[in-house]
This record gives sequence, C-alpha cells and structure tokens, in this order.
Amino acid sequence: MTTLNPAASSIAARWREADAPAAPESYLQAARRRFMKHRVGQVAFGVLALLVLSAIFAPILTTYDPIVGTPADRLKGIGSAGHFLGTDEQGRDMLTRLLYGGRLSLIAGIVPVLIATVIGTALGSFSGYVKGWVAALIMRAMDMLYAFPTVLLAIAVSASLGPGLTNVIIAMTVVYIAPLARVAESATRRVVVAEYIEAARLTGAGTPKILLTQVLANIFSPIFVYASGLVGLSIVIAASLSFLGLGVKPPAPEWGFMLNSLRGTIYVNPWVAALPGFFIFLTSISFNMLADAIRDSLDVRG
Amino acid sequence: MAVHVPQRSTTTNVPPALAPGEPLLKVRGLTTRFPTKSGWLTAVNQVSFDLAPGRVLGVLGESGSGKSAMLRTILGLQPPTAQIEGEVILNGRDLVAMSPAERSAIRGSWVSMVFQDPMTALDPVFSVEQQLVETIRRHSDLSKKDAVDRAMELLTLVQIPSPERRLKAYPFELSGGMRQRVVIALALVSNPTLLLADEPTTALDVTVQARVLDLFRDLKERLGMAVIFVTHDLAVAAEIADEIAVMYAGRIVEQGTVPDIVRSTAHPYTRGLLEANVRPGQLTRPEAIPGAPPNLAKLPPGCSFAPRCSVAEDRCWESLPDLVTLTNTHSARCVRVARG
Amino acid sequence: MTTLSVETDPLVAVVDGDAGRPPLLEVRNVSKSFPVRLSPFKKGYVSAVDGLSFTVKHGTTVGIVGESGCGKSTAARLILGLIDIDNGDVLFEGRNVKAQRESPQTPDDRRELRRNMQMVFQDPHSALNPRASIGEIISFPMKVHGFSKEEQQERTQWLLEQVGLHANHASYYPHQMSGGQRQRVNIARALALSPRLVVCDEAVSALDKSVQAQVLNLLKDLQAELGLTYLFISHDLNVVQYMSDEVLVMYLGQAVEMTDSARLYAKPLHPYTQALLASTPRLDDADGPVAPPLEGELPSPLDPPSGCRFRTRCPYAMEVCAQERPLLVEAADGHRVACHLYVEGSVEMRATSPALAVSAS
Amino acid sequence: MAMVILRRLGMAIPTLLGVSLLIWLLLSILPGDPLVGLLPQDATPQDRVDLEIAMGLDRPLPVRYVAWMGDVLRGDFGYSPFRRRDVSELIATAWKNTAVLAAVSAGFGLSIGLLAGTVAGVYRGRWIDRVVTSFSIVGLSVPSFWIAILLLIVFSAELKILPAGGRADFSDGLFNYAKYLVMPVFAGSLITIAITARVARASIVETYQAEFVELLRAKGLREWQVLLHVGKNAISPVLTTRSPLGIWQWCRPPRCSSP
Repeated sequence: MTTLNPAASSIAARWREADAPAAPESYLQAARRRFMKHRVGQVAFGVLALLVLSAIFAPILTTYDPIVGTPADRLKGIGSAGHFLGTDEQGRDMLTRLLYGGRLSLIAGIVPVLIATVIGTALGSFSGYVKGWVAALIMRAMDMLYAFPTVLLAIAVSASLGPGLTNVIIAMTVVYIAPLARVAESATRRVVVAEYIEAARLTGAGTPKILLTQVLANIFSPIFVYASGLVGLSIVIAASLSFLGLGVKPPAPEWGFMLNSLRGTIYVNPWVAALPGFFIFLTSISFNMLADAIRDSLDVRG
Repeated sequence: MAVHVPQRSTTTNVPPALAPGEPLLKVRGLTTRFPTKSGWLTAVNQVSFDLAPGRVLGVLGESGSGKSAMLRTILGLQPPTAQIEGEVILNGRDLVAMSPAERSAIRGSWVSMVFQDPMTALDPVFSVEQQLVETIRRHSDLSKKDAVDRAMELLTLVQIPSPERRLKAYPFELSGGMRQRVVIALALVSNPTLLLADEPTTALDVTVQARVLDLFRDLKERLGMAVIFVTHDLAVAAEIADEIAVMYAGRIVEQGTVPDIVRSTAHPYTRGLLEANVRPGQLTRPEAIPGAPPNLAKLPPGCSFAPRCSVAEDRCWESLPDLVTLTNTHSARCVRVARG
Repeated sequence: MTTLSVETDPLVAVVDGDAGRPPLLEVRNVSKSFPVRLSPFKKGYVSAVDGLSFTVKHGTTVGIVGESGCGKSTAARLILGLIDIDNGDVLFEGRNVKAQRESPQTPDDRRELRRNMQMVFQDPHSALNPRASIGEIISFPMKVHGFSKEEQQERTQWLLEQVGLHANHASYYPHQMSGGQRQRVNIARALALSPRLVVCDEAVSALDKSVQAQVLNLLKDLQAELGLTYLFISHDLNVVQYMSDEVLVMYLGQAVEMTDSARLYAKPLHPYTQALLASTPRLDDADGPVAPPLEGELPSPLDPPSGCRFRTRCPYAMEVCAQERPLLVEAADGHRVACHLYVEGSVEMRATSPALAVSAS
Repeated sequence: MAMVILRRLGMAIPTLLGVSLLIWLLLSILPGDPLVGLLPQDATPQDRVDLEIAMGLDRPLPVRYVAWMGDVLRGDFGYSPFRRRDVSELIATAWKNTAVLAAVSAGFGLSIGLLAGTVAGVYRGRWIDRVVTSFSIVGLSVPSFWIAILLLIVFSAELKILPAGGRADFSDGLFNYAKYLVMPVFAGSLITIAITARVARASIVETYQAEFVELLRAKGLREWQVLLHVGKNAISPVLTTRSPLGIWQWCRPPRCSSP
C-alpha cells in the first residue's frame, strides 16, 4: 500500500523505516527461534543426545564385555574399583550393560512411534479429508483399538507374536496407530473447513495434491507434538514389555529386562538394582520435557 | 406491551445519590498497558471523559482502537498483568482504586456489561434460569422462588416471547437475537446506573440489530441508565448515541454530539471514516484511508494518525496534539483545528 | 491508492460487447438441501437453496444480499462446484458445468471450465494457508495448471502489483500482513488463472471500515481494467448496491426480488426487501429506522413455512401466502419479485385482504 | 449424567466385541509364531503339525473365532499352555485382589489428579502450578515397575516398615489391610495422577479463556462461583475423552487435548 504523504519529513521517513515489518520468518524458523530460548527443552535435548551417542559409541567408551561377566566380580556396589556403577548378578559391568542396553531400549521405544506416525497420519488425514464409508470404517476400527488399554493391547499382541525385538516393535506400532490416526483425523477435520482448502479445490487440484501441499503442513504440528510426547511413554512401555519377558531374548542387555533380572538382588545390592530403571526414567522424562518444549515452540495449545 | 418496571428495592448495593449536575461517570487519564515481548502495548491511552446520568455515549473505533479494552478497564476485568493508571469515578467512588472484592460487588449491580458475541457469552452448560437466578441472588437477598419470578420479569422486560419456556432453555436452543436479549437481561438484573455495551449488535443480522437497538432505546428511556455503547459502525453510533467519542490507537481523537461528529467533523480520521463508509444509494467511489491502523506496541511519534493522514505536516510527527476544545460539546485532537 | 498499470492481463483477450453470445453465467432452478441427523433414527433435510435462477452478463456485477441462513454462500459454492447440485443447472457461457449424460465431459474440460470461475473468500485469516508464503499461495493455482517456474514467478509479481502490494511481499507469510493486505492477496490468488467470473463471498465484511473502501475500490478498478465479471455476495446492503449492476435479494434459500440496484433502492417491492432497507442504520437521519423492524424469528430451514417462506414475519401476510409459493413475476421491466401482493406488469401492491388494509393505513 | 454413564456402559459391549475381532484379525495378519515358545528346541516339522492340530490351529480363522467366542460366552476362557492351567482358574484366583487394587488406584489417581490439575489450572503460572506440572511430568515418565522396586528398596528393604508382598484380609483390621495396599496403589496410580492432572489443568486453563467467563465476572459473581462454572465446563472433556472402559484409562497414552 503506497502512502503518499506530502509531509515526508525526516521523522516520518525514519519512523516508516523502523515500522517496516520484520524480515519474513516462516513458521518453522519462528519455532526454531522460540526453541533456542527454551532452556528446559535444550537441557532435555542435551541429555538425550548424550544417551544416544553413548549407546552408539558404547564399544569405544567401555572395554568390558556386555554379555560375558566375571563370576568373581558378582554384585559389586556403586563406586567399586574398576566398576564405576557396580556389577550385576553375573559379574558383568553395569555401566557397560547400561550403555549397550540403551541401544535396544531406544530402538524399541522410538521406532514404533516413527512407523505408527507415518501410518496413522496417512489413515487419519485420509479419513478426515475424504469422509465417506471407507473413512468411517477406518476410524471406527481406530476407536475400538483406542478403547483398549495400551499396555494390555501391547502385551496381548506381543505375547501372541512371541518374544523378540521385531515382534515388540510390531506390537507397539499396532498399538500406537490408533491414537495417532485419531489425532491426525481431528487435526485434518479442523483444517479442511478452512477457506484456503476450498481455494485449493477451486484450482482443480486433486485430492492427493491438496492433502500433500495444503493439509499436511497444517496438521504437522499437532501430530508432531503428540508423537514426540508418545516417545516418552513408549520408552516406558517397551521397557515394561521386556520387564515382563516379552521383549528381547536374554542375555542381550536391555534396560527393562535388566531391571527384571536384578529384582532378586534388591536386598543385597539395592541401588545397583535400581539403576536400569533410572535410565528408563531419565530417557522418558527427557523425551517428555523435549515434547513440551517442542509444543511451546510450535505454539500448539495442549 | 405492558411491562412492569422492576423496583430497585431488591438491590442490596445501592449507589449513593448523585448531586445535581454532577456527572455519573468521570474518567480521567485512564491508561491500560499490557506487557508483550516487544515492550508495553498501550491499549488505552490517557482517556478522559464525563458521562451524565441517562445519557448514551457512543464510542466509535476500529479493531485495535482500544474501545473494548477501555470498557474492560472500567469494569476491572483486565488480567492482573495489565498496568492500569488513571481514575474511573462512578458515583463519587474510584473503581480503579477499589479492592477486587468491592469491585466484584459493584459489577452487575451499579454497572454491568453486554458483550459482542451472544453465541459465546453465555455458559453453555447452565440453563437461562440458572444463569439469571445466580446473578439475581448475588446482588439481592431474594429467595430462590422470588429470584425465579424476577428472572421471568427480566425476560419479559427484554421482550422475549413465551418467557416461561425460554427460562428452562439452554443457550444453544436459542437464536442469536434471543441470546443477546438474555445477555441484556443479565445486565439489567439490579437496574444498573451504567450499562457498558461492547458491540452488542455487531454479530447480529441487520433486521435483528434494528430490533435490539430499539430495545436499547426503550430500556434507556424506562430505566434511566447511562450507556456506553461501543461500536465500529458510525451509522449505529449515530442512531443510538447522544454523544460520540472517536477512538484511534487507544486515544480519543474527537468527541462531540452526533451532529458535531457527523456534520462539523473536525479530525481527519473521523472525516476519513465518514468518507470511507458506503452510504445507502451511493454511486461515487468511497474515499479510502490509506494504510492500516498502527501497532499499539510501536506507536509513531506524535499523532498516531499521522502515517495515514493526507494532510499531515511536520509538526504532526513531532509531538502529540492536545485535545482542542472547539465548542462546549465538541473537541478534537488535531493540530489543524482552531480553538473555537 | 495505487493506480493500476495500463497493461491488461496478458493471459486474456479483452472482452468486448455482448454481441449475441450467451450470458457468462446462467443459473437455472438450482436447489440444494443438506441432510442432518436429528436423532440416531431420524434424518431431516435443511433446504439451503431452493429453485434459484438468475443470469450474469459479461463484465457486469450481480449482487446477492440477504441475512445469515439465506443460502447466499451455499449458492456461491454450488455455482463454483464446491458443493454438488441436487437439482438444476449452472451454465457457463452456455456450457453446462455439470457433466451431462448426453455430452460427457472429460476431466480436462471441467477443469478448463472451473478455471474460469474463482472466488475471493470472506475471512482474511482462514483464506490463506498459514504455512505458505504469499508467493506460494498466489502461484499455487498456476502450479496446478502446469505453468513453468518462470511464468509462475513473473505472473505472481504482476498480480502483486495489480492488487497494490509490493513484489517483496511474495516472501512474507500471512500472519505478517494486515487484514487489508491479506484480502489483497486473496484477490490476487483468485486472479491467478485469469478467471472470467470472480465470486466475492463477503469479501469485505471482515475488514475495518477504513480498509473496506480500499478493497472495494480495488475490486472496481480491477473490473474496469481486466473486464471481470463479479458475483458479489454480502449482507451489507449499501456495499452490494454500490458494487452491483443488478441485485438479487434472498430469504431462506429463495430469491424474493431481483432488479437493477438503483431501482431496488428507489422502490423496493418485496416486504422483506423493504424491511431490510428500513433496518439498515443510516447516518443521514439520526432518528432511527423509518419502518417498524421485522417481527418474529427466522423460521427453521429444516421445516420452512408452506407457500411463501416469508409469510410468518410478513406484515401483509394473506391466506394465499400459506397455500401457494409465489413465483418471480416481472412487476416492471427488469424488476422481478416473488410476492402475492404483486401481479405481472404492476409495481403497486394489490389491496386484497383486510389485514393488508390495516397495515397500509 | 446417569444416562451418559449408561450409554457408555452400553457402548462397551460392541466395543469389546469389535476389539476381540480386531485382535484376532491382527494376529492372523501379523508375522510371528505363537507356537515358538511351546515347541522344544529340537522339534521336528511333524511335531509342529501335531501341536497345531491338538490346539485346533489348523481350522480356518472365522471358525476358530466363533468357537472361541462361544466358549467365552459360556464362561470358558480356554487353557493357558504356558501356565498349564485353565484361564478361568487363573482369573478366579486373581480377580478379587486385582479389582480392589485397580479400583483403589483409579479412584485415588483420578481424585488426586483432578484436584492437582484444577489447582494448577486456577493458579496457572504461580509456584503451585509449577510444582504440579513438574510432578506430573515426572509421574508420566516414571515406569511403575521401577517405582515399585524403589518403594520396596526404601520402605521394605531399608526402613522395613511396609510388607514387600502378600496380602491381608479385612479381618486383620483396616490398617493392616491398607498397609499391603499402600505401595502398589501408589506405584499404580502415579501415572493416572499425572495424566489426569495434565488434562484437567489444560481443560481448566482453556475454559478460563472462554468468553462466558468474562460475562460471569462482569455479572459480579465471586471467584469461587466462577470456578464452579469453569469446573462444570472443563470436567466433561476430562471424563469423555476417556473411553467406555474408564478404569483402565491409566494404561493409555495421554490424549492430545488440543481442541
């Protein structure tokens, strides 16, 4: 809008310059800027980065074997010489097993959420946009799955599939699809009533094109926020499954399973026995705090 | 329609009698600021005016002009983070200096408010009766049964057809116009001396608006209350008000009687609004005001309207013009108007 | 206000005259009702648009005016094909927009037809994708229609200039612009494919009065410059009258009166139009509306009144109004009204019932 | 309210049917082999076929589902080859303690969570809000089985004031009975508290922003009266976003409470 003001005094000119809108900043740039100011989120991110890196580089960080122990070194306490975090009931170094254990625990916690996010978003955004009986059928099935308690469903599915990492991942993916599809569907429903969707339809663009170019970017935030919050819970659920013996096969190290096998030693060496749980807790709370920080940065109410 | 005008006897909180000639409401230097990331946002900026009993002041302004913020400040509805300065003297008592508890007792009794959107102003999970009765009982010591009778009376007063049926209804069962009447009834519970109306007809259709405006006129006549009627529509303000205050960027830029504002317009912004408004039967181009209202957190130096003003001069940018008195009813905040 | 560049839209040849061509848009007896679930076992139908017919000539503006629930927005969406029509036809330059069994259209044909009709939306917030830059928003329709990258860029710049924005605005996001600027973007996007017909659905209703005039003037200038045809929908009588050559008044899904805008204001025939005019607040006489405001409530569209839908609130209602639906009759040349008070060829009300006599006195 | 509860209970039946059908379908589609754990390491393919026939796994899926459903309706839940006992027998020995534990945990968790969430929502931004918010994020992240072990270590192994396992009867006195419940209820309800508090807080905060709240204040209502209105509006999302099987809500991921 050109404002042709006869009195283009220097004050006016200076003010206009200062009043010119700030440099264009996209939504994601704004979110990144807000995250950069979020201290809790950054601490959580740092802790997680440390956990992930130490799981990846475990062989460099420790010289002990995670599977074969020294029976003579059984049940050493925290701070023992050579075993900073003590040893377990088979004389294996706890620090080593905790570092290696992070690999399976993190994979089992994160991978199902990732897969379920992709499938759930596809199902949910399709159902929310297209409507009709196919969509209704999908969403009713999702409602039924959702109605079932998460942990019980995960136990039921993974018990029927048998133990093993892959089966645990499959079971948990199945469990997470329903809530993610519901979030995606309700976000899509909110987006499709917007006038810019009608504007896109007026151009003659087909459904897939509209879903990809107009809908997806706008349902991204609530889905991302929900999924990142789910990871924290997923870490705990994955650990619960292996705690119950449904996860990885021994003797591979995994936090939930370690907690289970150390249960018998709580009267002998209590604080070592509690260590794997602390790692599960640390990972989970970091993910939850990161999720809250992401939600604040993306400015999604929740 | 014969309507029983309710007596004030049920009200516990009676305002003290006013000395003759004394204005009912005196607002002096009222300023409201909100903290934002980019500094203080001044929503209401040094607003002063008087309002006599039984008069209607139309406050005209566009979105972001501070007109709603001013009403909320008068009523003490601003969040605790807001910084408020100045005086709001109603019946000799300063509402700004009052304790929150005192203010809460006065809200809904001496002074009450009607909101813009009747669709969201009523609590959706309480019936009309529940919402009326709790308000009546808050401001009187009526028994529950008497309060229900009074609620019926109020619904009749605001001309709701078959009030006994509407009393049991939930807000979603009523049309927009009907809901706005319920909101008005809620405001009339204890015969306020001052009624604040925040764009009460903006969300309504024209034909419904005409009837609600009629109702306002009728109620004002009968109950003798003073009204501050906020609107963005110059024609509505001209229809309902005795006087009009034009707000821009948080400040009153022009104030006067309806003929003062409509016929002897003094401020370039008011003139701009008059010319931008498409009138019935108009065939010539409306004259647009260039640009958009300023950001309240980053006001220009001097006159806030200078950036959009076609007759702005250097001095407009240098300092804020005073509110110049033109006649005893008319004043304007512009360097170009001469003292009359 | 920006003056428009002299060059016209390079994508279209300027339309000249109406010589023997069919009207740009012809709406024939179009109806639509929406199913609503009243209870798990009961379904009802909301009659949103009922038997709507009108034509829009090349280069003119037809205004549709009416209050909320009168079906004006539904009518716009039916014409644009955003909603399927139950009954009736929409003809664009004589070609039926709906695929006919006897002359099946290819999807490309339909796309070509569609591209000629675009819309300017009401809400400057919801009309622009908040995650896309202004440049992306304006070029999206061109991308769908296979314009090259350079063409897209060039035309986006041109469009921004046309609507009085700066080329730099292409990299802005909607939330960084004011309401008036967003509405300009909205208009630029509607013009991206050089449509012949632009439907403006409450295009200025959400804007401040001082900004509203900017957008109205812009629309008028663009029409003169690019030879556009408008269907201008609004609840604001004054604005519709200023913008339109012809005005259609709707009540509860039906057209009640249609004529050129000067005549509508000079002599409104239908009682509803009269009430609408009388209810509009006026600056000129501060004494309030001249006629008593309309009584009663808008009837439920689930169960519209029999005969004339306005009869429940009409001060002149007669027995016949409940029994027969009034048809649009030509009361005077180019002035059509759907009311039992009028007969073909006369703009005077018939005095037929005592109720009428009382009201008229 | 009673109608709502009745409707939700009524909906539980088709839901359970649907869920059972869905899980059956899933199990037939998904990879994995339920027999792996039952067969010895050196089993021959013939052993496997024999076991399949013995367990009826050779029949087509619909037949198996209908047979299973018929058994369930007659109260026969089948036989657990892992535990080597009838499922109904397993349920019979466990249901009473489980029910008491679940009911007490859910009741405790819901009420504390609602209370904490409401207080945090009313005093949002104040220190009490920060305490509740921090506590609920801890509660959300802590594995209940780990909390159980920590409780055992502290109260049973170190301090020796609470029993590590077993149970008491009502005849032992309420105090003794409660002693056995304290640790499991606390461990089990932590996540319920956390989730309920988060959802309740979000709902309260959102409701306070509704326009009708301003009208309530403009009417001169006292703050506690305003809270009554807000509470009544805020409670339904907290309760209805949970499924018909409300008691088990603690095992479910928190619902995205954005509108």
